[in-house]
Amino acid sequence: MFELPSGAEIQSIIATLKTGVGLFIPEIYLSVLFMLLIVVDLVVKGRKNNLLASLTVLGLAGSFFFISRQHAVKAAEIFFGMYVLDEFAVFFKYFFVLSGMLTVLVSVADDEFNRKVRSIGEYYALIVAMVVGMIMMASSVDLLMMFLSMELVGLTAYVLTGYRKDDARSSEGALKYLVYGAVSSGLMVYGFSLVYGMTGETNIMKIGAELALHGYDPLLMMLASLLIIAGFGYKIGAVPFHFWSPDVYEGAPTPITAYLSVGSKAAGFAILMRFFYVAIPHGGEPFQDIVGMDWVMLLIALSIGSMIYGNVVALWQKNVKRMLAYSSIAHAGYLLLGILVMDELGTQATLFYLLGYLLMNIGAFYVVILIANRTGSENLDDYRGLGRKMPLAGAALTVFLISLVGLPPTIGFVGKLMIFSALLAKGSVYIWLALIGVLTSVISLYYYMLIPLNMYLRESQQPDEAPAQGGMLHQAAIAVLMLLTIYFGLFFQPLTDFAKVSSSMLGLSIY
Amino acid sequence: MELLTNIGLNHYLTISALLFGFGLFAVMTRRNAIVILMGVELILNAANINFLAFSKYSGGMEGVMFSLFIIVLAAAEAAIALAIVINIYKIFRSVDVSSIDTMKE
Amino acid sequence: MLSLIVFLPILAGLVILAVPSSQKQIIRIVSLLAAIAQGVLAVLIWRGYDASMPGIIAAEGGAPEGSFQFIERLPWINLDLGGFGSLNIEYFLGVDGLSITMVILTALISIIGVLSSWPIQKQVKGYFILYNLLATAMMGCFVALDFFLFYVFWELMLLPMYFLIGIWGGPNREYAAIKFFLYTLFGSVFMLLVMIGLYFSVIDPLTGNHTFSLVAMASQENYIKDAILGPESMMWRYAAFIVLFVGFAIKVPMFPFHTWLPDAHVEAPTPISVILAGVLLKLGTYGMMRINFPLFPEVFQASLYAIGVLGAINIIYGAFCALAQQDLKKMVAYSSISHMGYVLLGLAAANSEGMVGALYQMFNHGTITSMLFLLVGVIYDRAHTRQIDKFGGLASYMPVYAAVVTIAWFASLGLPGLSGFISEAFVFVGAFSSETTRNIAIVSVLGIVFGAAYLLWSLQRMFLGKRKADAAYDLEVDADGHEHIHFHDWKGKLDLDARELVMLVPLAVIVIFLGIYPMPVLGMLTSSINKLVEVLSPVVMTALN
Amino acid sequence: MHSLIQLSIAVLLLPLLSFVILIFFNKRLPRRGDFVGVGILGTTFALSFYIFWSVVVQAYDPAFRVAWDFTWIDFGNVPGVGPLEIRMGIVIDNLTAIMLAMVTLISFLVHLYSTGYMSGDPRYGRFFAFLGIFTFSMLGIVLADNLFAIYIFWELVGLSSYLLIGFYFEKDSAADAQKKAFLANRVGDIGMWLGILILYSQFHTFSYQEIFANLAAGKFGLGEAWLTAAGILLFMGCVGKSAQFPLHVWLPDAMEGPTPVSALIHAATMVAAGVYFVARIFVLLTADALHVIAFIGAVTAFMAATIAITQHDIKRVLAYSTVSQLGYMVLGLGVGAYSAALFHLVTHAFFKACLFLGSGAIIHAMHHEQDMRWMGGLRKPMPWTFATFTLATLALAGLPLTSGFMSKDAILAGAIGFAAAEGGGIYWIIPFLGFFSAMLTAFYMGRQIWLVFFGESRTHLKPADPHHHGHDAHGSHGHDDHHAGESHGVHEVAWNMRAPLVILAALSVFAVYSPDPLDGAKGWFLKMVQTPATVVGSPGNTAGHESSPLALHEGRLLAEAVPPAQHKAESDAHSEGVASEAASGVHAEAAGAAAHGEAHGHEFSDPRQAAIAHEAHAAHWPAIMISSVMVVLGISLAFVVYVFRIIDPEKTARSIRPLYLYSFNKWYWDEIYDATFIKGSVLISKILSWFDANIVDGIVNGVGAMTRRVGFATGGFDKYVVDGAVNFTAFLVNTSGGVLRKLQTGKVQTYVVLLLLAVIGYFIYYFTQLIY
Repeated sequence: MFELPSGAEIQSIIATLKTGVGLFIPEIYLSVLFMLLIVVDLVVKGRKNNLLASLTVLGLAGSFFFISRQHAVKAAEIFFGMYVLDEFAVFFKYFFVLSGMLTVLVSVADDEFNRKVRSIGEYYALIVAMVVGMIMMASSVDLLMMFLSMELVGLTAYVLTGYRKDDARSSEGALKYLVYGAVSSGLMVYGFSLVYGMTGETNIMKIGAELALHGYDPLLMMLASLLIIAGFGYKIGAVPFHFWSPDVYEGAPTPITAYLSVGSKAAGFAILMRFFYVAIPHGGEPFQDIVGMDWVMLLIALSIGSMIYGNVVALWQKNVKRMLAYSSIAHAGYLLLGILVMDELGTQATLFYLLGYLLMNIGAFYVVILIANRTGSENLDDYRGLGRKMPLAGAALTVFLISLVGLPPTIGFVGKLMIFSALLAKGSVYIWLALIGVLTSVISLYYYMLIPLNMYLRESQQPDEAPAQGGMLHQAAIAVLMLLTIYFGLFFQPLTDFAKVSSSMLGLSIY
Repeated sequence: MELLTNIGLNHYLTISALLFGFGLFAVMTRRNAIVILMGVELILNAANINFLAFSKYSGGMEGVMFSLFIIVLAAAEAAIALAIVINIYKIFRSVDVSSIDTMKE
Repeated sequence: MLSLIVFLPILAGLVILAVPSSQKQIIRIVSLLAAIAQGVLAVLIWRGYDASMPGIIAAEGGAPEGSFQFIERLPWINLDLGGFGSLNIEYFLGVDGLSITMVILTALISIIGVLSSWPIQKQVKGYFILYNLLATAMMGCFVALDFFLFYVFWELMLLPMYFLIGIWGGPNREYAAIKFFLYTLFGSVFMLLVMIGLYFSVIDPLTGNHTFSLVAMASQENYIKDAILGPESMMWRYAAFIVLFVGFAIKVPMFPFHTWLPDAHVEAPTPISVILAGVLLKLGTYGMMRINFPLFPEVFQASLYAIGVLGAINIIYGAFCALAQQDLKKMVAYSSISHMGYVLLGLAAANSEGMVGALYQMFNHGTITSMLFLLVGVIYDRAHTRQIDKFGGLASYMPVYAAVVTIAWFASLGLPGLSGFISEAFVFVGAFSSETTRNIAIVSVLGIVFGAAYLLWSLQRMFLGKRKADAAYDLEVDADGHEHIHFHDWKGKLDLDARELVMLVPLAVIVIFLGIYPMPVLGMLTSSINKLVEVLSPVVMTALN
Repeated sequence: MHSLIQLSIAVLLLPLLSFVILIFFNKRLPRRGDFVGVGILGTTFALSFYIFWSVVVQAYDPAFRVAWDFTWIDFGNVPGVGPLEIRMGIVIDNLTAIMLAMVTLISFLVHLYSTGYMSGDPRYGRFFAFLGIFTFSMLGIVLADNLFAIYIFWELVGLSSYLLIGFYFEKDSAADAQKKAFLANRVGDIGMWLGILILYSQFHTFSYQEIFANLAAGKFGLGEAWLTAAGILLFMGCVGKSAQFPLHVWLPDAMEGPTPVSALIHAATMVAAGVYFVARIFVLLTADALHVIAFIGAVTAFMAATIAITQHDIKRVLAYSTVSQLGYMVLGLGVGAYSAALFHLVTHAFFKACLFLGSGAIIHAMHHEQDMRWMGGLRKPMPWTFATFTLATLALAGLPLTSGFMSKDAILAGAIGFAAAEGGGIYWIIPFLGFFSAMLTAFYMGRQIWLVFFGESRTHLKPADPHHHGHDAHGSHGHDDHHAGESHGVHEVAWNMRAPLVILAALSVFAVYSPDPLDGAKGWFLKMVQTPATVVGSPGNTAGHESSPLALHEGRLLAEAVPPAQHKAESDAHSEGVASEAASGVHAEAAGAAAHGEAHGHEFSDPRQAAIAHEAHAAHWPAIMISSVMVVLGISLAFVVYVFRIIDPEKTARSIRPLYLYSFNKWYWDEIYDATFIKGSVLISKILSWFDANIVDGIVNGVGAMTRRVGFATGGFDKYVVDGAVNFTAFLVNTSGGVLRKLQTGKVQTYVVLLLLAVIGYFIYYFTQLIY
């Protein structure tokens, strides 16, 4: 039924692949790193934890070189429109590699984790694998590629969540994550199939063109969008697709929690933005053509739900990890605000907010781990009097939380500032969203401040022993994170410019 | 009669929709983790049928590719899923998902 | 110059960071030196200040130079926002009559605050770091002419305040601290939105870009007609005005947003109460005069009566609540509410007399209330209670203390010859001269009586008469029939000791001197106030539209 | 700057210097530095007397006026007003000069007297310091040339009075009294302040001259009613300071202060400041305002007199008589007898000071016994005191040959004239009350003289009363030491207390003021201090047609009444006055009126004033007759009761018990005020602070602020995140969170179901949207 391709065709295919590989180097490099780690894990005997960790960090750092090379390349499709290389993608490559490195650092910091886990080898390998997957999520422009990369991230995430085999909560979290993830990706892929049916294309740019050309049945389109959103929404952990996140965040090893709350969330946003900016046609201004409005309304609903639900429920949490899980739901809501304005400023704001969120959230988890190392618990009440015992950690955590609230002079404030600017730049249309945003951030102040309150304002029950910090490395790490959080809160121009450059993606149908 | 004799796209879609529904039903109602995973497989296969049908009627090969990859991924997912389920069984001595709710609220 | 005066405390904070926490004395001294240096700078600025330059809005041609002084203006952030021009945030400091008054006050109170922090023993290092952070933030708010910068300093104040109340405060400090934090944050988050809205509505005439510069925002011709806060969209301008007003009113604090104040004061340690009452409350009214009113003059004109009424409520309500208090510090806190009501009333008058009165009242309330809280602290240190009826007859045993208290109390009730009187007098003069607020002024005058009532009553209960049966101190009569008292577990001097005198006497001198000859302060601010009144006057508005 | 101004500045500042020196250094100085106070005050008096001499005696010009002022506050160029300055300054005219001399003299004498009376008091030095600051403030009132300045010094005398009343602050009664005094004055001051505000809001100036000029030019924009209101409100200041009804209650309590203070502040000078102030603003008082003032004065005079007749405390009797006499002065001003009122102010100052110092001497001698019931028979041991006291009493009662006679008579004449000019009716109440009070005055003074000086000593009759009215232990240490070694018998006081009595008594003789004991008008005082013409006019000259019949009416009256001799003096006095007014450019129309000056006395452009003036002249002799009769009646009644005992006071008291109690309990004013205003405001404050602590502050359990705090401390604060209105939202937020979190069941299948529900839900929503 299909005849074999001629030699010329094969030649052209090979040529395309060659060029594609040339633009695919970071991913390849990271995949090599992945295998290398497994090999090292196999050959090296004995306690190799630090070796692997440092290898991973260095390897990831090495990838920066290749990624930076890609700035020069002008945006292009590769692998027959499966994959794309543009500033947007590059931005997220940096982002994910960075988050991966930080996660490794955090993992090294987590004493209990290192004590309990016997074979650490695959752990770092999986982290790298997840980095690759997320990078591919950010740069795939074909439904198939999107599905594959998301599954790659998902599967590694399930494993990492359940990595503490001995720990019930870890396994339970893994199971919930798996079931929930499988179902949502099932829904998503079903949605994909509908889109494919409507357009006969899987490349999102072609899809966009097709839809723009022939139009479509809005009802069916909405159904597809909903199903797809279910898949993306579960990655970004936005209401009502968030239910897995509190349990998973609480159950998973803390480094993985940090990683999921930043990495896979960001990946979800990347793919969400790319899909809806590119695949679904609409005129730039909201409420002008019906398509834009449909899914903007959808995103508005998600965003409001996330902001309110996340902050309100977080008020009740006594477990810090769980509290941060809910807060991450709320932050998903703020990020959605940046997306739904659907313009350059909004994208820029979202990307910047993601960067800030990376710093402050990983930082927060970092300190939480250091404290857990000392107290062996993540319960709010065990934080009493810690401010005295761990001055640096306490100060750093306070800064991160202030930044999460969005108070100056921190990067979190600038993030919120830009998000709200994006909203208000649209005139009075979105003011009410901005109002909800600021109000919920006032609510968030209360539960975030519970932590410093316990650390500083309350005395610990157990007798006060000498201030014993974690290792020098971690001291330095959190100090750097803290300073960066403040520095970029005051001099955020480089980051915002970077975000601006990165806000251009291939085949964009808006702005 | 004519409806039965020449099979059209809608038939496929109906089938897949039914499969999808069964899958969801299984996921929502069954207690056993394994059965839930089977439900997930049903959902994925519903998608597969869609892809294949659309591909058949629109003439592109993408649908076929897609369904192939879905099958592969389903297998991978199942592998990991079973590993986790086994681990769960080790700890909880049960694979009844409704009883696994130590973390809530 | 201004940068120096703003960031000196933070530098001191960094130095302290390096000092081992065991070296308490060094830490204290470093902070004191920083505060004094700040004071010296303030005096230099004061000497170098040219009272003839009005400020408030830019000079002819839109340049702040020639209107503001000691200007420091550097580009800080300059973002390209694609379709929305570029986001220009400047590091923009400068003073005019409004600022310089508050700058001097802040410098003064900071020194007093450090001195009164001397006895603090708990976590001295952390305390002074936070204290210096707070000092910087306060000073920054008063000299910032860029809204973004102002907002940064404004929010920067919250955290140190939260910890200073929450860690070094009284038994119920947690509640008071979080209450303060939430209240003020609630007020200021909306300010953020207004700030952004203003940004998109205002064009800097010089650069043609959007700007956060308050100077540019203060002149209505810089507004884009159809922008969200442009002259066209009245609804949003009203909303923005109200939002800003509430934000600042919470700091003032204005009824009904005042309830955080008594708790905060009662819980806060003495120096923090001094800072809080002496400077922070002024930020509310300063913000109104600097931002809220000039940016939305027509809304201001429309809401004069409401503001006046709120001021009157503050005056009377605060006085009545003070009358009923048993806790001396709480009484003083309510008296602050009452006195800040005069400021609001003066602002509502919207004429020079009223506004000069208001600004001068801000200054005087700063000095006088600081005295009051210091004095409350003095007795609390000794007796460990502030219950008014746990004393009595103190005047016989602590004559010097009684004398200073008398000065402070009478200054607070507006006795002529003391600075408080002049400001209150001109507030009334202004309020009565304006048709709008005349009847409000007539009602508010009652505040004079009730103010006298609660102050004199407390004075009598604590200092006059004889020792109460359940007093917080023991009475003993020595051989030759002289009576002495001593407080339980109080080792220090019974009457005011040197440190306390060093804090109180200068304040008293200032209060008396400015009560007799106010020009040193008034001279600086009249031209600015006249300008402000001119900017706010309806005439200008009609001329614009 | 005029040399007199320089002198007056010195006069003003010297007492302040005395205050500063004494307050800081009295402990380090020998004799606690009393000589400083006395010395400085002596100098001050010398200077003021020089001013008095060169103004009143040498210049001898009713219109004498020198002024000087400086910029106090510069507002710059105020939008809508133009350049605006607040100026402070000094004005010296005859009235000022006289007041200066009077105040400094009495103050000096009181200083001198106090060296004896207060000697040995633990706070001896501070006492002189306080006297110093009081004198300073009082002189400030006298010298001020604008309303703002007078308000400042007004409050400052209030302060010094506060300090001195509470000099023995260990006594709760003293502490209460000082608070009461200050607050009562504050109430009055509110009115005064509002009055000032009304005027300022129109003219943007505080200066008398400018305000008057603007008023005369008819620049007052608010209309007649506001002007009257301004007058009455300004008068409220006087009501407070001069203890007029209804704010008179503080003055009797003020007697808690040391007696010299009562003499200086609460009899001679400060309380008179109110009258002085009304005189200062006399010209802007409208007819209606004057009516109010007249009635207030009359009522005060009468009420206080009725109270005075039943009091036992020697000082309280004098206090109420002071109130009553102040009522006379206010009445005088109200009826337009301007100069008469001020005349009475001065004479009263001297003889009342004399009376108080005398009573002080008695109390001193009686070891702080103040109750007249336990005195008696003191004329033998204390001849000097007796003599001076009696003389002053006669002056107060208003017997001929005394100063009091002349001044009081002038006022009463004015009252009659007023009633006549106003067309009688209810206005006759005023002179009636005046005369009746004159009789009562004579009666209670007679009673006092008798109880104190005549008969036998009743010291032994005194029941042993542990908490009797007098100093507490603390205050009286010094005195006990002071008396140590002397016999506890009553004895005449030392020279330094006797001399003031003598001087003051001497100043209560008619000759000081006027050659003719029956007519003050012949004296220098009434020539130098003359009723200024009003600047606000009255219905009379606004509606021109009324004036002609009125003028006719005047003419007739004059023809029969005014003796020709008088015409000359008054007309030229008047012409000078008018010239001066023209010169000072205050009211041109007055000058115009003067140009066609008629044959008779002080001419007013304002018909109402003119009519009253003429009626008053007419009423001169009748007034003398009636008042003398009344006085004699009063004194004889006193004798009938207390000397010849024809009527037994106790029995009468019992027979008219209600009336007696009503008077004895001071018409129950204290009780009424306590029940209404004080209790009321305390109640309101309680309610409001409850409201604040519970409603506004959002904790709705009826506990007070303290228990609330405890409640938080124990209950933890999580439940009360924020309060007030915010509390409610916090509650909402929290509960919603509590509900929402229930969704997180922990069962993964629930999550899936919820997920699908959400998807389907939104889809249905969208579907419906699409259909409609």
